[in-house]
Amino acid sequence: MLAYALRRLLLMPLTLLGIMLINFVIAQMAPGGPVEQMIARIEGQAASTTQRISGAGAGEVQAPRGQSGAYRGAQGLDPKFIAEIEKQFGFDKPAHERFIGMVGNYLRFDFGKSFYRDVSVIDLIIEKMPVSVSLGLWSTLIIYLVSIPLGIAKARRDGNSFDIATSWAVIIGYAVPGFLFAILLIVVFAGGRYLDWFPLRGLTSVDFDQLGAWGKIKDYLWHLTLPVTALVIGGFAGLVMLTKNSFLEEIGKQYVVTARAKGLSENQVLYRHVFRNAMLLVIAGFPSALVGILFAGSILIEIIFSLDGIGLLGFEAVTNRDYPVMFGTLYMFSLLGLVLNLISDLTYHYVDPRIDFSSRPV
Amino acid sequence: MTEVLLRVDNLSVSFGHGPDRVEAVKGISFTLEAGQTLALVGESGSGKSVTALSILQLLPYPRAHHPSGSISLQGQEIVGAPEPILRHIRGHRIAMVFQEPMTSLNPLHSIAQQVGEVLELHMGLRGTAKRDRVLDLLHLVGIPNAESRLDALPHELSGGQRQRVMIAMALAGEPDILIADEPTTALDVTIQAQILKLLKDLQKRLGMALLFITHDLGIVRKMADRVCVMHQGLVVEAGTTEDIFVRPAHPYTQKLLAAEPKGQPPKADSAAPVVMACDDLKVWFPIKTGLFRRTTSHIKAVDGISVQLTQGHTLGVVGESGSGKTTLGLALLRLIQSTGAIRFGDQPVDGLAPGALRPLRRHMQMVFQDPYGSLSPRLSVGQIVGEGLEVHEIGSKGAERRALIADALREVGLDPDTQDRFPHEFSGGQRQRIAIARALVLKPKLIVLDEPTSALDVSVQAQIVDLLRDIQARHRIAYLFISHDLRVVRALADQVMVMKDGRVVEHGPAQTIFTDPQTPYTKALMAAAFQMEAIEA
Amino acid sequence: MSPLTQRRLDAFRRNRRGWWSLWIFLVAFVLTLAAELIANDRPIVVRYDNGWYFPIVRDYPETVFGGDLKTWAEYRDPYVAAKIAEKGWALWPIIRFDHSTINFDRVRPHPAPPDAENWLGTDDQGRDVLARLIYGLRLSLLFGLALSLVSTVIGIAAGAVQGYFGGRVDMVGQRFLEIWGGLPQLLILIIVASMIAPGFWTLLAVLVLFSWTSLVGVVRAEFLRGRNFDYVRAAKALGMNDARVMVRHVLPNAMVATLTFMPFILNGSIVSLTALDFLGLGLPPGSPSLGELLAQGKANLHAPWLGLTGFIVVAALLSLLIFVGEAVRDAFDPRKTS
Amino acid sequence: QPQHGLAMHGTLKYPSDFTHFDYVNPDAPKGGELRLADQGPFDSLNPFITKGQTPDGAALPFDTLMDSAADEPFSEYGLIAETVETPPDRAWVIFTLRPQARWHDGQPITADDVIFSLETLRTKGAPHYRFYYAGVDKMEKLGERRVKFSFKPGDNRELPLILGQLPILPKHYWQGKTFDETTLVPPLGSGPYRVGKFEPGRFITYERVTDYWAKDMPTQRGRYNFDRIRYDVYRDATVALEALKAGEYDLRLENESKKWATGYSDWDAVKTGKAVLREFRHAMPSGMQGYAFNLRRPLFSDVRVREALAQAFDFEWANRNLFYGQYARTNSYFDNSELAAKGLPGADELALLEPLRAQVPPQVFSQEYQSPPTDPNLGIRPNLRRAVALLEQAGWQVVDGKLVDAGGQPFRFEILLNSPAFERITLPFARNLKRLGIDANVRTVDPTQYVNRVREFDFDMIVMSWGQSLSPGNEQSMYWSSEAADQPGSRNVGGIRNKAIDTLIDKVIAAPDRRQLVAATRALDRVLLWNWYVIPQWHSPVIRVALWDKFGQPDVVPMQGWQMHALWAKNAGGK
Ligand SMILES: Nc1ncnc2c1ncn2[C@@H]1O[C@H](COP(=O)(O)OP(=O)(O)OP(=O)(O)O)[C@@H](O)[C@H]1O
Ligand SMILES: Nc1ncnc2c1ncn2[C@@H]1O[C@H](COP(=O)(O)OP(=O)(O)OP(=O)(O)O)[C@@H](O)[C@H]1O
Ligand SMILES: [Mg+2]
Ligand SMILES: [Mg+2]
Repeated sequence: MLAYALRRLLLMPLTLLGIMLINFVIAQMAPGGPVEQMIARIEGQAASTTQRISGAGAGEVQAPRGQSGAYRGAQGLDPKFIAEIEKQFGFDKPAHERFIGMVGNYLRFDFGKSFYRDVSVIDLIIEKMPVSVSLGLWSTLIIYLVSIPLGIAKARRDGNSFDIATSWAVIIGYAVPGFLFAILLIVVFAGGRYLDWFPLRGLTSVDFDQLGAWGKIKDYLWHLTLPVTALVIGGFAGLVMLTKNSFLEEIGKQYVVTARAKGLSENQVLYRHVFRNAMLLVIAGFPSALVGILFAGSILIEIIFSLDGIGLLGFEAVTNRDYPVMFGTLYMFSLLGLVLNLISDLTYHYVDPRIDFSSRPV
Repeated sequence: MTEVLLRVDNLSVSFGHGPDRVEAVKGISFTLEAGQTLALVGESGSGKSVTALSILQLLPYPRAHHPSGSISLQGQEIVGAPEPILRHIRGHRIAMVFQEPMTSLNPLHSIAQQVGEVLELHMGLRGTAKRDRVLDLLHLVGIPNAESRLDALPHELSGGQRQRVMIAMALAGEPDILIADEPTTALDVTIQAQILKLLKDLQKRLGMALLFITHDLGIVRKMADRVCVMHQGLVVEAGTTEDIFVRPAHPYTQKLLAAEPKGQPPKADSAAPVVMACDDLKVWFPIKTGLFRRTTSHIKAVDGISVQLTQGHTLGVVGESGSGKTTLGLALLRLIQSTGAIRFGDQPVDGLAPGALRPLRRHMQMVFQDPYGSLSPRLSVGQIVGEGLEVHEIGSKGAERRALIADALREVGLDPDTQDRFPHEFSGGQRQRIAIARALVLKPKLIVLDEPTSALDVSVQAQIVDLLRDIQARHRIAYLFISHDLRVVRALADQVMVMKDGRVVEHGPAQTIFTDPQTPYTKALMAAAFQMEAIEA
Repeated sequence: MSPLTQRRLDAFRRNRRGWWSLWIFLVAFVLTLAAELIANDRPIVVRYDNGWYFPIVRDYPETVFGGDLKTWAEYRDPYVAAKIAEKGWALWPIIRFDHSTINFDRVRPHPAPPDAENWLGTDDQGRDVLARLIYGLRLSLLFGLALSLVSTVIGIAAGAVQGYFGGRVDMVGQRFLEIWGGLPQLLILIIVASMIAPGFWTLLAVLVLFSWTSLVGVVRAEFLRGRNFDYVRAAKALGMNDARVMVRHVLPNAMVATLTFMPFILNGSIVSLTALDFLGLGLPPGSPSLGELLAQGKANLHAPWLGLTGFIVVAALLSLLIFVGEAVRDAFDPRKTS
Repeated sequence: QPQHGLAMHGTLKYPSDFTHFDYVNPDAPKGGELRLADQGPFDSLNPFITKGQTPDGAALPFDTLMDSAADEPFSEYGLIAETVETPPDRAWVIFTLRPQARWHDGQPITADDVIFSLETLRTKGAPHYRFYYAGVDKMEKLGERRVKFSFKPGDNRELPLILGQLPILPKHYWQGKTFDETTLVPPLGSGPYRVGKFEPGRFITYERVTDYWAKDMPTQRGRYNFDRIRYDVYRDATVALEALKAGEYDLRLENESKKWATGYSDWDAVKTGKAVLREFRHAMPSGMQGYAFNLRRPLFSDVRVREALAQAFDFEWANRNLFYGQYARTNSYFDNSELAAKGLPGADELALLEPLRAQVPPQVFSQEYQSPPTDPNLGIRPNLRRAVALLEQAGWQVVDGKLVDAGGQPFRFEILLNSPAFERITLPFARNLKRLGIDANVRTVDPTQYVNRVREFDFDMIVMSWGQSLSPGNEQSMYWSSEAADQPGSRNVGGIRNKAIDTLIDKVIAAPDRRQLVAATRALDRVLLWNWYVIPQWHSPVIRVALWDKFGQPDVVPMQGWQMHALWAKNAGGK
């Protein structure tokens, strides 16, 4: 296993390079690069990227593009200026040179600065980290802590009314469109109309700094309640059903009878004996679930609760063609993904030592 | 004698409902007293295991159900008893050794964990006390180097070793009643004797009652106070051991007592061509330790063995449990990685790519020691047996193949109508016969038979031995026959190889080995095997 | 039918919920396939001036019915309707709207709540929600079924091969997958959308590119484990080739994840269309799809019939599929078939 | 002769000794807080450069040389500048700064600062400053508080006024700092507010400068009354609305009719009178929003075809059924203002139009333009008949339900949208077009692609909107001139190339006085309209405001619209 793990580690840079290269090439083909974006911005034509999702600017009377009295000066850009922007973004160099430069910088963990603001990509990511980690961690934790016992309980009671009722519950939870649910939560629990229990937005209160340690924790959890609820609601179904079915698969096996013959209670049988045998799939799904929630799963929730996380950052970077940010987040998350992948593969082996990754010559 | 511990009264067990209903046990009754040994013998598939499982209420309810009957443990009704009561009984009051040790252990828990769990649960032991007791128990059941194997997972153990872990596990809770379902089938005679002695000791010391399910009438005779003979779900005869053996009343009992693997292996034919041979074959399993699972040493399961199998002949492989017999068989058929030259006919196969080997596989078959594990759980028996035909395109599709399958099942004594059932719906012996049928139906040139008759009662065993011999004669098949049952080996093998610790201790014509063993190990083996018979005789 | 299949079918049927779910699903699906007969803005038959006309299958210019426009008749137009009523009659489907029919007839701000004419109300363009639901279900189901089928098959195959063979195949395959997983979906969609106007098939193809990976991980894990089982060794000993071992022996015992996730994948396929609509990369505007309905629900919170309809349909669909999935599971569980 | 203000045309409304604008309450109490919502997150506090997103109100801490009056078309009165001097030909302008003008750090605002500001903004600021002030040839410091800007030759009468809008930056503050980088350190200003507490992406507060040097200046009197203005960032529109109703903030401008009609109906505070929904009329030109034909496409080269297509757009239906009747049809490029052409051309206009008679559609002289209306009882059918007639004249025929030209080519085009919000308006239009046999394919694309395609004029039809001010000028050339038609990214997206229009644009730009300006604009309007370059959509003659009833506001709403900064808190004293 050590050798295998080492080999995997050694392959990581190569994989990363592959990911970066493919993305780079595709980004080259994408219509409207950063220069065009910048021009559109200057001309006041750039549309907000999250507009379609957030519903902002849905008015039927379009603000004339380039507001702020800019119509007076709407005059088209002179080519010199465009060349200047190109140079500023490094687009005066040929693609391969840019790519090599980028790879070189990334090796030194230098991700550069955002095209559109003077913040280093690292700082941006660090800035958005608390939101993503908070959302990702708590929701993953809750989903797993609820789903697995629930799935096990369902497996035990396969087909009875408890099973059916909980199936309905998780399915409905899953089917509720996340954004609708989030808005419902806001209207009911944070709007002025019904119950004004929770804050509407943000991760902490404005006066967070002045709170004591306990107050800070309370404030933090208070802010997280709604977004995390909205995030997890749809997350149970898949995992619950997976757990249930995995357990059902195992429950009929001979060793379970042995365990029962030892005099173990049903729960002990399930948690001590079946658990390990049935958990492989759950573990297999974990890295992608985690990366998914950290990276992508929560754009809508982030917008609705005005939380700026990495999901949103990455999304905006792509739509704005803010390549340094896009590649920076991609790099970090690919790396994270690769490491998680390796960890989960190694976990397979620890969970079931019969599993190895070598080929079977016979 | 003393009070009645366990009373089984008019117990019936059925599986399923409606037309497909299987009545496995049809109203049997018996009692078991403290310190007593009751042997349950009978035909394979007669309902012995099902009866045993009923006592612990471990059948797959609600599919399995009891149309009638009661089981009471010192007056406490067990049938339909609530969970907590059952939980207290299981493992502590009544423990069980399952028939198929290969599949009955949790594949992902180390043996120390599995044995220790019972100690923790019922004896309240923890930490080192637990560990010490586990070691103790493993020593008692004769696991060599128990310390180093505490963390071994079941799949790293040989069949016999697993069975001994099962026994250790059952004994750990110091139960009032031990139900032992074929507890020694995978054990060589020396260990078997050791285990039986251990059971007797415990029985004496703790007043443990034994419900012994076995096919080995020798053991019954030696161990049991009373015997129940089962046939087709009914107890056809019950009585003291003495009575049953001396005055069998029921025809089935008579048939059972009379049955014995008979006949002689075919005469050795020195001109017969070699079907398969290997040279200096080695299989070493790495022992991995530490966080990174580095290989620190090896278990030399097969350590430089050369064999030759000739057409129409049988090589019997005997030897201590864990001596590498199974591994040898697997390695020979290239089902496990090995070093050393292997030839099939004239063709070297040790370097052959799996693809190139595939067509040859039709001619080399194997009956695995763990029949249950070797049957795909989601395929019906018909599919399992027919698969070889399909793969090698023997017989045309449909009816012809179905007929071939039915024939094969009939030959091994199974009802061809059961071919649409799944493996788990059979008894241990029946599954074993399915595995045999699967190999035989292909009419290969070579079959490795790994304990093919361990779960079979004597009458069926005899039938199978006859069958094997018959087919061998007809198709000139070579057998590598691995068994602990030396009588069966004697009946089949013309050459015998004795193994110990991965090496060949003695090798020669069967006659010589049986009558004139050379090495001390073989001598001891023979003595242990035939001693009981000798006393009896 | 072999007795085994019979047993499986019985087991399937014994799961009442699954059995009914399957029927409900099939009936609904078949009904939506005949959407044109149920919800349409043109009559099935028109009797006019002693002639028979079948607008549902053929276009007739308005002039045929005495109108003045030479383009195809718009039967809902009161003018045309009056002309037809003068000299004949028309037989209409139950719902007199199709997915794109705008209710021009009355003054009601759209989205309008359910009433006798629009049973589930109208959406924010004045189209009948029920009609759109029927058509949308058809489109979404076809899309979802196609997408999940294709991606499941590819995903299982890839996962199976990697898990079963291990070694270099796995090493290379996994790295490939990791790289593939890093593909910028959004950019690719944008690129595609900039080259062609995305339609049903384009989107299907593009989404397959990304969705096939979802099952690979779990299937691979199951195969990595499954290949160690004794029955696999036994199957190999029989001389089976690897493909057959995989399909017959490992796969059936490695279907837990697949069966569990199938309904979710199907549902996800349907929903992924929504996500694309949000981004303006989805189906052409006006296409009826469940996703579009959900998006409308979001944009029109004051019109709860939109979001509610979408939600109920999705929930029902998902429940049906999950229950069917459970029944399938039962059917292939040897312990449940007897 | 130095003046206290400057009007684009004509005379100033307010005399030199005016104390406040008419549309403010000069005695408005100071104090209280105004909380507002901002839709986008921000990451910079420097509103003068391209990079970064600034929060709403980022310009509050900065003063300009002059401030414009909202109740005049285009007049400015001195703010930092005490007086302004310009010759009749407006070839140069001299500003004299007020001696009391101070930066927030107490330093006086000097001529150096003014020169520095223009210099910096022109070189490092957002590019539009370059364009604005490209005409400034020379800057001279005439004294500590006097600067002169000389202009390049050319007829650009707006430039002095545009210079009046120049935000003034402190030279001493920026010395040694980089100007063209985003910053989260609030830059020094001189305006009524300074940046208070803020958290990027979440909220920002502006605190009133209590000793604001200009607080009693006539342009500032009665304005900027709140002690604190706070913007909270809500990224989701629905949530933002909920937040208003929850009382998280105070005031919201609504731009969606659907929301205006339905989104507030469940707001209890309105029923109890704690909050109010108000519509304020304004007299700003609506500008033109409409479906713009891409005239570069031969399909649309025939004016009859364009007119025919316009017939198929049923505004009345959309207004009734989609907009809750809240919009007015746009009938002019300058609708809702005196600049719009009405009736038949008057004498002033005729003077301009007569010479162009041959080059403009005859209806210009004979008919008042009216965007094709529909009758609710008859529906679109009469319009379609008219359209059919027009199309037939233009050589199109219906064959097999499809409209084809003489060569059998079907009439097919794509309407490109960048926001799903317009689908609900466009799809019914496309359906009506279908009844003409026209295959109009509606396509919504992502914003980037949209911008690119529009920049490259690669579309058939889009929804375009051109803003207008009460004082049209140079921008008209960018909007409609032949020159702009070829310039990628220009506002002449349709590609209008019309000599008559070019001529009229020149007349607009060069109009010496208001009357002539109005005449030229109206003439231009007529010609544009009768060429059917766009299918006019609608506009809103009101500003829709939903607010908690905590504020006092002046009775007068000026022509340029409702003024947020003229509000004051009712409880300003308390709290
Ligand atoms: N996968 C494995 N990993 C490690 N050790 C193994 C493995 N398989 C077998 N062994 C060890 O190799 C030795 C030989 O095993 P093998 O199964 O060949 O014994 P056997 O002769 O068949 O015994 P039995 O009669 O009990 O079946 C045993 O000590 C066993 O513990
Ligand atoms: N789950 C089941 N479903 C249907 N039939 C079953 C099931 N389990 C066992 N049987 C049947 O019940 C009968 C008795 O089985 P049992 O296992 O008790 O036999 P046994 O006496 O232990 O035989 P052996 O000596 O071969 O182990 C057999 O015919 C078997 O086919
Ligand atoms: Mg048995
Ligand atoms: Mg063995």
